Amino acid sequence: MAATITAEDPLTGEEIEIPADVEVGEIVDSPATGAELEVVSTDPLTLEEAPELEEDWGE
Amino acid sequence: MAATITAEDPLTGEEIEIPADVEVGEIVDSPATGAELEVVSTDPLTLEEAPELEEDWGE
Amino acid sequence: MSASHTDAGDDAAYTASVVGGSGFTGGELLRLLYQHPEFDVVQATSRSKERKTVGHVHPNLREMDLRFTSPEDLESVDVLFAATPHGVSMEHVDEFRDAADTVVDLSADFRLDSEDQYDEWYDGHVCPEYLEKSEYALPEINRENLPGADLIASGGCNATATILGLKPLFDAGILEGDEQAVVDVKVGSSEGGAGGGDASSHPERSGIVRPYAPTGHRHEAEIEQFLGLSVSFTVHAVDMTRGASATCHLFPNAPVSKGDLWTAYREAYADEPFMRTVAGGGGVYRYPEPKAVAGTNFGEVGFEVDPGNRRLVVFSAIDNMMKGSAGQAVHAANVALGIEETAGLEFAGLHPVGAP
Amino acid sequence: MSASHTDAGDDAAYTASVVGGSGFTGGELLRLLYQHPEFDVVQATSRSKERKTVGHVHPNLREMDLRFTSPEDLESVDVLFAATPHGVSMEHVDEFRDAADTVVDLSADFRLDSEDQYDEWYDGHVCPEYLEKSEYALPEINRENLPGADLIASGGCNATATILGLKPLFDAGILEGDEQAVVDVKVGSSEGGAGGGDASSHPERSGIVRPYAPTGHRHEAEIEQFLGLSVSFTVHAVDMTRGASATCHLFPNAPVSKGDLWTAYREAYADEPFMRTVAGGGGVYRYPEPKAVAGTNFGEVGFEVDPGNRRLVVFSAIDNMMKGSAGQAVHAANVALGIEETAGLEFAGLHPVGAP
Amino acid sequence: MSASHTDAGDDAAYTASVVGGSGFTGGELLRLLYQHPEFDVVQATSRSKERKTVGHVHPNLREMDLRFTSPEDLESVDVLFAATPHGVSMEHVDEFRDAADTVVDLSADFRLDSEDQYDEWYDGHVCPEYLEKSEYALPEINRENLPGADLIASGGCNATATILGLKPLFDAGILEGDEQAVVDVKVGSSEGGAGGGDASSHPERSGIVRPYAPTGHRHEAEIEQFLGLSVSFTVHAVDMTRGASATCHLFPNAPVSKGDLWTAYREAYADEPFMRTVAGGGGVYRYPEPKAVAGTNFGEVGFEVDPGNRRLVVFSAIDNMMKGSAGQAVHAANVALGIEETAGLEFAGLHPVGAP
Amino acid sequence: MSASHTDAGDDAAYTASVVGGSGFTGGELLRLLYQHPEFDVVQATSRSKERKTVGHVHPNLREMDLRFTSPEDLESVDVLFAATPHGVSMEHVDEFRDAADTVVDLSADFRLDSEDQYDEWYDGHVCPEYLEKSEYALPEINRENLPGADLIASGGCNATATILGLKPLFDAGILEGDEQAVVDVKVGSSEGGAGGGDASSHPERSGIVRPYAPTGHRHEAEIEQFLGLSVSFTVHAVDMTRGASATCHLFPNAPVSKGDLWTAYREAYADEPFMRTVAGGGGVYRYPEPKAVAGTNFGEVGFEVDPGNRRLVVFSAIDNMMKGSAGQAVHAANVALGIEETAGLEFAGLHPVGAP
Ligand SMILES: NC(=O)c1ccc[n+]([C@@H]2O[C@H](COP(=O)([O-])OP(=O)(O)OC[C@H]3O[C@@H](n4cnc5c(N)ncnc54)[C@H](OP(=O)(O)O)[C@@H]3O)[C@@H](O)[C@H]2O)c1
Ligand SMILES: NC(=O)c1ccc[n+]([C@@H]2O[C@H](COP(=O)([O-])OP(=O)(O)OC[C@H]3O[C@@H](n4cnc5c(N)ncnc54)[C@H](OP(=O)(O)O)[C@@H]3O)[C@@H](O)[C@H]2O)c1
Ligand SMILES: NC(=O)c1ccc[n+]([C@@H]2O[C@H](COP(=O)([O-])OP(=O)(O)OC[C@H]3O[C@@H](n4cnc5c(N)ncnc54)[C@H](OP(=O)(O)O)[C@@H]3O)[C@@H](O)[C@H]2O)c1
Ligand SMILES: NC(=O)c1ccc[n+]([C@@H]2O[C@H](COP(=O)([O-])OP(=O)(O)OC[C@H]3O[C@@H](n4cnc5c(N)ncnc54)[C@H](OP(=O)(O)O)[C@@H]3O)[C@@H](O)[C@H]2O)c1
Ligand SMILES: [Zn+2]
Ligand SMILES: [Zn+2]
Repeated sequence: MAATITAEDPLTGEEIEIPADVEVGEIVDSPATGAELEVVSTDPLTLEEAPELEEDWGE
Repeated sequence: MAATITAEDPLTGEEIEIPADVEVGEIVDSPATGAELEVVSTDPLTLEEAPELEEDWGE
Repeated sequence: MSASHTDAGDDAAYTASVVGGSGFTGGELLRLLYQHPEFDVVQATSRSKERKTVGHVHPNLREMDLRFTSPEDLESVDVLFAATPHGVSMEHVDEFRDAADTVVDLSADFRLDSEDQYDEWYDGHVCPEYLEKSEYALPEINRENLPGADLIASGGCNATATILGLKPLFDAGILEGDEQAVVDVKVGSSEGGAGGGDASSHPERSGIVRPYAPTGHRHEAEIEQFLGLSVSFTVHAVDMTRGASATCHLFPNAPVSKGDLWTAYREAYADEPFMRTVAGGGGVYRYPEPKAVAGTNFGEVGFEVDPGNRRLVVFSAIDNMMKGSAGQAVHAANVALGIEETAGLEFAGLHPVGAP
Repeated sequence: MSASHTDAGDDAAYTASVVGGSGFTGGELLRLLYQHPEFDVVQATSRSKERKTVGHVHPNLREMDLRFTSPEDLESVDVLFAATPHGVSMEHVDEFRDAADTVVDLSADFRLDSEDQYDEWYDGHVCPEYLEKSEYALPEINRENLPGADLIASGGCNATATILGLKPLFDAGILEGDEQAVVDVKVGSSEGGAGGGDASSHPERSGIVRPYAPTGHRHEAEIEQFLGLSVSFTVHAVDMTRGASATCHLFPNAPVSKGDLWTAYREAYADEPFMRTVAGGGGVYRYPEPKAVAGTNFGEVGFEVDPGNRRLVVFSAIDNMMKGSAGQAVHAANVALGIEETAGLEFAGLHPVGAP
Repeated sequence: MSASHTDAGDDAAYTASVVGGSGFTGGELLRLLYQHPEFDVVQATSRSKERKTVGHVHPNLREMDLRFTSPEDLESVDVLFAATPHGVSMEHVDEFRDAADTVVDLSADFRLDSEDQYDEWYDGHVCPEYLEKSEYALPEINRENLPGADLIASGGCNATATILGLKPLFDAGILEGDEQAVVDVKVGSSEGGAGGGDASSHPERSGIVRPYAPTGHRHEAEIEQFLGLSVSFTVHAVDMTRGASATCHLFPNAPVSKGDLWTAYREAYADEPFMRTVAGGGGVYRYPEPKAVAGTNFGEVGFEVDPGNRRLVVFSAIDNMMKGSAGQAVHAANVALGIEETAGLEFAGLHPVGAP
Repeated sequence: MSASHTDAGDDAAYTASVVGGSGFTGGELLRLLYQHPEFDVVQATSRSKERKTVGHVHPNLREMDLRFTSPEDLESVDVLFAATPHGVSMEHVDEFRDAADTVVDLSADFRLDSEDQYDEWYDGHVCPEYLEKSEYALPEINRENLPGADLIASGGCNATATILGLKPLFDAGILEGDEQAVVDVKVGSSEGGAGGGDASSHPERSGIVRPYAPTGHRHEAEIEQFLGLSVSFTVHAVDMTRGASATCHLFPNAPVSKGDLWTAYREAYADEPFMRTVAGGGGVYRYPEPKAVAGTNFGEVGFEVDPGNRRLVVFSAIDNMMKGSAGQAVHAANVALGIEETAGLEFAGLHPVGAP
């Protein structure tokens, strides 16, 4: 598999592995939470939760 | 497991294993066909297909 | 010769029998033991299907070369699994123990600690002397007491789902036991067993959301015994065959954050081979769902906070036939006998899968 | 000539149009109005299905001789029903009111009383001046204000189920508004509308118990507005197409008996043509179930007491497409126009029926 | 007072009773007659549910104010509908005829013309003298003989689907009777009636494609009697509650075009109030489907040509409980009594609808 | 560490990748390879889910520590499995073969022998030079040519079901190829792949019997290629997620008995690890059913004779995602590489199971 680096999951505090070549603005998902995480900086590597669009079901 | 003996499946002609202590009139099923087989004699051990009641669905 | 003939034959370390092998959980036990590297199934009982092959009842086991025999003639085995209705095992426990060194019972007969509880929740007990000796099967809450246990009581499926969902909160001190707790459960049709009546015929049972235990479900007793929490429990039947999903609505005494919860669940389950935490995030499967664990011994737990109502919602999903009964029983037997915990229970499940 | 051609033609008292006629609730409106003795459908709009027949989309309406037209070209009618997604009606309400004397909107756009509520629960409102003028459609709670109303807001399906279940308890003083209230809802796939995404494809959506709104569902706002009760609301998707079932777990301030409850529900609903109370008893269908009302405008409510937990459980079941939207809308229109209340809504439903 | 209380009371022209009212088709008859403008239901029988309300068994009829009575005590009525298992009506036909001027039987007991056929396909007949007198109910093939008929035999559901699909081809000379004809039928669980056994429990019956009548289905006899065609018939149970879908694979002696077929079906059914031809076109519903007619008395037929195999494929779909039994019976009674043909049968069906 | 982490790691003999890993059959490949003792999955591609974890899409694989990467960047592996839509593999076959020694393709791109067939049944072919080199994956008909094969074409699911059902009849000389043969197929929703459109949304797809390929299905080509029989083929969508069931109505030139058939099927399949013959007998599961093989690589075949119509009916049931695609592909890879045939494919399936 392609090279990976570790970053802190902003939701759970766990260390997670993500592809090494991510760029700012990219979305990866957190393996533990499944949440979408946005790369907000690469140096230092920082992730933030990217809120998904709410579904508007049955209203 | 309890002792078994072999008999010929009247439907498929295969040798099948059935419990050794069967008695005349008992029903065992054929492992290959799933069909119900009636023990019609024990000496020699003879099996016959025991026709199941037909379902009378949806008429 | 068949693909699933992984029947370990002479290599298997232990012999096993299944009393009640023609039932739903009995069929699952047979499947698991048949493909288990350390067990060799030597007997399956059924009164109504005596002499028929196992495959006659369980079409997935057509390759298995075994016929049902009477529960009157138990063979000597290392481990006897009983998958009979409530009340049968307590009647026959001495015969079971004569036949086997280890007895694993799937019914409610040995789950509670005291005769009083059976008087309150069931119709009493005929051999209360065993209640102290028996060990609850669920390794996630009782692993340390299982090695060497010779009478093991597999948990109730709905109780298992609830206990798995809530236990991390007690461990972490987020719940203390005096909180308001509503547990709203949704279950599939296999929970009713192979018997079934009018209400479980396909035309009447399809597509339902049917309150089947509005109040007073007996699994409340198990939950209270293990968590010290009195739960308001309601069970609904929904249109699936396998699965139990518990939604716990909780009102903790102090506010709690999602971060606290992630920590609590990680502490509790990070090293558990069968537990997953699923709490939000993307994609289709964002919270625990029975579909995601159908056919497997996995349990999924997850949560969401509702600050406006000072509520915490916990979701928990299992396959009632696996983690909720047969899988839990085999898992406990693995631990009791010192076998690799996950042996025979590795199946990862299917995707997509309909209403398994 | 077709059997269902009960199209009243020249005898019908009122002309009607359906904006959003290609959607799920739009299709139900077309069906109801087509067979309604007092309405004559003159227009159904769809942008994506323009020029196609109504039967192209709704196979049960193949006999109907009508083609979709653009919502840009509204005809003049007595009553315009809008079955469009949230936000569309508030944009077009002036056009709608120009085209029709009476506008019945099925979306959330005119259900709440104040702009503040839309700021809190939705994304604000573009014509808040109408919020005071509009009337909530549910006759069981607002019948007296409907006659002559010219802007009617049909309720949310999950809110409707909940309100119908709880209102008798407020009327009878059993609930006062400060109680802990958990509402655990199970809904079918038609709630999502005809659009659907990945999560609503058959392979992913079959056989599920899926938490889709764990917390913060917008229908809490409607419930609070009408009952003055803040509810802890969680919605699950289950495997049915039609139906919403709400289980309300309530903790009244004073003990309540089943007799009190029977009295409360009888008081509230004995004269209501579409409400049934179902609370225990024999047979397969002992409590409210969506299957029992599928395809109809009926609502079922029922209850059970749980003295051990000082809990009261209320069950409520409706067809989200009927009592929860299109049926409620036609019911309200009947009341508004002074037509027989039950006109066009008499269908009793089916038994057996699968997962309707 | 209830919405569905369209019970015509004193205005109704005819009194009716339903023998076997606790069964599936009996429940449908009760529903149809209850909402029928010209019928007043005065009796419904059940031995096992005697004294219970109709709503106890059929939850959609909770509003109906009627209790089951014994079939031993038949009241005098204008029309008696019998919805009992095969063999019951032939035993009791004299009692039925004593109690009513017109008897409509839903079983197979009076469908075939001769005792020989009952000897061949069933277990003989106890009152063959009635076989000549009885009229087959299906108006699409026997309308001219129904007016005034006093013993009417409602068709078999699978036979009805097949006959409706193929009849236009015989009328048009496209089929002659000596062709190879394979009919592959798929049916829902209500065909089995309310009884059901192991195979119809929800866990065993869900999600299946199960050959239940691989060969030798008795409906072959009806089809041959009316069309003069010997069909190779196979029936599969699939996961729906209502519905019968017949796919007929035919090998006509001469090539046939889609234009010929459209002409044939238009000729046959253009004036039929309950028949639709659906053969290709756009959208989701391009061919006949049981879902599209669920709950209704409509039948859908359609076709496709397969020149490469010199094959013609005909699809036919009905609701087995309606067009396939109760609806057909009421339709025939309408024709027999000179009532408006479509009276009581106007319901257009639902969209969307799950597995009805 | 997780229970399903049977990921063989350094012990695995072969590395593998899955192109199209986010699709339905791609997910099944990942599951099978992940738990396969001889494979180590090093890459799964998806354009739309790039960088997401495999568990994001396939919830049963949450334990798998792998993220989707772009199909543009293929890693070097021993075996590349392609699970992409028709047309993709023929475009990229050279890249695939550069990346891997063995390529197993699940699409139709390399199943047929000649460019002519692609011109007739598909839209031609861009690299017909590979058509001679590729081997059809189904070991039951092509085992002898698989060892060492480097381009393997996994069969069509409906073709596989049909071929498995009919092949024994050709081997035994019961069929010769000039017979009338109708094949009526019923399939689940996963056959459509993860894409899906309007027709596959849950409300529209639930509870259906829908003719989706009335005539002209492309799998006719594969069947004809392997059996030399021209079949009249019709496919219906029914309400299950997994499963393909083929009912073959055959008219042999000479009469045939059940004994002949048992002999023919025993000859053909007695030594096949994944084939079962099920033809009548007792219990609920008397003929082949998709439920009985759901989640497994087993195929069930069975038959019934209909002397009155000189017909022979053959039933065949598989899981379209397993024996019909991913399982067949892994089975073929096992044979090609000389691995134990059943490795990674031992799962016996579940009972009861709903609509899997
Ligand atoms: N189904 C679930 O999801 C689930 C989950 C957790 C726990 N459990 C518990 O597991 C046990 C079995 O449940 P199930 O669902 O598998 O039930 P089931 O399908 O009804 O099977 C019961 C089995 O017990 C046998 N049996 C019944 N009475 C017996 C007797 N007096 N002596 C000997 N054998 C008897 C039956 O076969 P014969 O009658 O032919 O002998 C059958 O094999 C129950 O105690 C249940 O509460 C079930
Ligand atoms: N489904 C339920 O159970 C339910 C229950 C209660 C309330 N509701 C409410 O009822 C409304 C309709 O729901 P639904 O489920 O029927 O939705 P749906 O199936 O998605 O149908 C929406 C309809 O609106 C049309 N439409 C969409 N955008 C439009 C626009 N900008 N201008 C004009 N027409 C537009 C669509 O057709 P074209 O795009 O072709 O124009 C379609 O006919 C929603 O507000 C929903 O919240 C639904
Ligand atoms: N289901 C269908 O789709 C369908 C379609 C076409 C034709 N049919 C035919 O319609 C008839 C009824 O079918 P169903 O599906 O409605 O069956 P069902 O659900 O089993 O109902 C049978 C009814 O007959 C009553 N009954 C049984 N034996 C009786 C007896 N000896 N004397 C008096 N009443 C008796 C039963 O009630 P108690 O036992 O309580 O008296 C019950 O009300 C059958 O002949 C069937 O072939 C059915
Ligand atoms: N489903 C069945 O039962 C079944 C049975 C037998 C054979 N098959 C065959 O197996 C193949 C896959 O079927 P499926 O049902 O798994 O389909 P699917 O669920 O639609 O998945 C298709 C996969 O291919 C990827 N993909 C699509 N276009 C691509 C392209 N141009 N380049 C690279 N990747 C591409 C997709 O992911 P991205 O778009 O994200 O890249 C996705 O991962 C088809 O050829 C089908 O005919 C399927
Ligand atoms: Zn379904
Ligand atoms: Zn179902």
